[in-house]
Amino acid sequence: MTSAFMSILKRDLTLAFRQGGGIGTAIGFFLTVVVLLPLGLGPDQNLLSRIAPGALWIALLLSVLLSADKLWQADYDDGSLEVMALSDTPLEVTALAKASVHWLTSGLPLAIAAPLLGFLLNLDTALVLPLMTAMVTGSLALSLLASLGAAITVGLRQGGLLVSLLILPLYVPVMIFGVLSTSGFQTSIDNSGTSLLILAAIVLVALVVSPFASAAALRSYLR
Amino acid sequence: MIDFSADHIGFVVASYAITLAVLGGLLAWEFARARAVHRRLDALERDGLVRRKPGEPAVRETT
Amino acid sequence: MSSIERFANPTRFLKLQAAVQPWVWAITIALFAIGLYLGLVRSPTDYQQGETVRIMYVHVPAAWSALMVYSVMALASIVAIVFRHPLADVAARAAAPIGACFCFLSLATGSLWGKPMWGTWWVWDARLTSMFVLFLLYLGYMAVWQAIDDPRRAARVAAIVAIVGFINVPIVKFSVDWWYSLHQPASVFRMGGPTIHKDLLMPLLVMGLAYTFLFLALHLKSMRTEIGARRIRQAELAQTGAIR
Amino acid sequence: MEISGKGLACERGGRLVFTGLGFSATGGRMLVLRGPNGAGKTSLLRLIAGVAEPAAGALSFTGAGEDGEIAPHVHFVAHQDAIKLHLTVEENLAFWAGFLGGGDIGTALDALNLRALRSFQAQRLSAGQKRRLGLARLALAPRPVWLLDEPTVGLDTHSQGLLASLMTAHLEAGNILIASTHIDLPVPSTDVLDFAGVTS
Repeated sequence: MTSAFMSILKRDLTLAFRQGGGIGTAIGFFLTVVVLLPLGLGPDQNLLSRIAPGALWIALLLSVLLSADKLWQADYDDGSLEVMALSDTPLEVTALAKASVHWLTSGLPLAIAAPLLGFLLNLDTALVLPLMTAMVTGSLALSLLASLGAAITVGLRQGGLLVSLLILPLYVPVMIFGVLSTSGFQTSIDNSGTSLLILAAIVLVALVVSPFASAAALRSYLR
Repeated sequence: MIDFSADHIGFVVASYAITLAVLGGLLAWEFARARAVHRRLDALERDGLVRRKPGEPAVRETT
Repeated sequence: MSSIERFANPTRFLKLQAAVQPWVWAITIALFAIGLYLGLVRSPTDYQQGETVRIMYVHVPAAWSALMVYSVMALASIVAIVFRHPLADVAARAAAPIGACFCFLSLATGSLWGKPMWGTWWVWDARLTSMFVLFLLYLGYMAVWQAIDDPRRAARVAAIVAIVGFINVPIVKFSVDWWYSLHQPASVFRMGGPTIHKDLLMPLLVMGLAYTFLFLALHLKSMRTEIGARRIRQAELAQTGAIR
Repeated sequence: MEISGKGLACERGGRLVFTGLGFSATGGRMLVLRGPNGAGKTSLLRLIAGVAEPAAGALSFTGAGEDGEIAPHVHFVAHQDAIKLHLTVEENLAFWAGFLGGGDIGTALDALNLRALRSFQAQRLSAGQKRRLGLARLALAPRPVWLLDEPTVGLDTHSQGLLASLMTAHLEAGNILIASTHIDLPVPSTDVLDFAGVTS
């Protein structure tokens, strides 16, 4: 079982580095959002610093969603998915492996890069570390849910609209607790700690729901 | 009794109106869809492709 | 019994539906008549909100049935996947547009009620926000049916979407409540007030029942239509299937 | 060891492909599926592999102690070769060896005469060479049931010979082989299931 998991990881990581597709689009899109926001909202420093955590989270969320769109497409088109579904490794393990690859190639790098780019939005330096911890945790759920969305829309022509409609409601809790665990202590009662714990709980729920739901969706496309 | 001269009455009327409009639209749509399907089913039955007597397999083999 | 035959003649359901349908319509109409009479004619105005409290009689039942219908869809989807019963996904698909209308109505009447109360059309209040997310779930569910041609495959994918969405609804409700209470510590006027006055409660319950029966009536009817539509599709396929 | 089906019907993309189809494939004998395009040869292979569900009828897999679930005992080579164009031949085989649990890459390379190409990226290969890389997966993890969908497409005569010897070795070990093909492969003891006779 683990050898199958590891072989997917090894294969997809080599592919990601060789083609460089995944990481490039994610970071590129992230930069676009971070640069355009001040241009749209104006250079007012304290406005920017107030919205910085939320804006960085939105940028992370959209970039992860964007880069996950084609997660299953390649395997579905070239027939690998069908062979993987037939092997004695359950499709759920394959789904978890693919989600972890997506996390390693775009979720995690962004979660580390985002706080460092925070200065563009005049992010309060005290927030850099809490933001990074929250993002590293939250990005796991983002990748899991994004890979679920990609699995549900793998065979479809215009899957783009559908992915956002399906995944947006799932991202709402991650977004709320992600931002709160970053700047929670700026509200009346300091609850950034509790929010981080709840965020971690949401990640665990996603860890359970996403592989099973993705495998079920993929099977219905193969059938 | 509802007093039509009270302030903000427009909002009350608006919400009941929109409820009537949406539910009415939904009803109309469901009835229209039902009529279209049943008309098509009748046409198919005339061509002998569909049999609606209970117990019969509804789709006749067309070898 | 292969899935083709079992699917082709769900006669038991159609017979039951034909028998029950007129009664359900009758009950629905009666309930609406009583509810509206109680709500608009008999019940007093609210000392604070005045006439606008009457919006509650269309807002709360719509919100409540939107949630109820989504649970029906999720339950039917679970039955469809676990027991592979073909009528289950017909039920889930037939319920979606009805639930979506109730959800839209609860949002529309909610903001119409909010305008006189809070002065703005849309307030990111905890309940309105969760209802908005529920509306997205409805749209997502219906979009899956549009996007996939083969009904059996669409049924399976839509069932998964409904179940995952159903798991998500309480999480969203919890997170939005938490989020809203943090940013708005002083509890703003709660819709419908802490304890609903006795006279206001009766029309609310009757309207709630009326909405439920309306759903039942519409749901049975649209399930019949859905079965008919699938039978048409099979007949047309059987025709084209013959041409190699 | 035997795979058999009775009264099988298959619906694909909403279309009734075939009904009332029966077959039996026993260890040691190759079952060849013949018939016009769209007759359902691929659909039948997908049914047997367990990828697709039969609309009617039943499949049974008996013998060698693995009753019931067929899928984990199957090598299914479809039209697509299931290879990644940006990986080299060796890396592709290494992935499948890791994923399917074992198998020596060297033997797989030699079985389909791919050793010379092993460090080339798959995108550099010709269609026939890609087909051989797809088929090389058969020589990796041992599986008692082989389902091949037109394996000889794009293969030159020499490669067809290599495939035939691979198949013969598989059959001599008492395994099951079902393949849809239009070319007569030099494989002893074959039965034929002709789809032309199957009414849909």
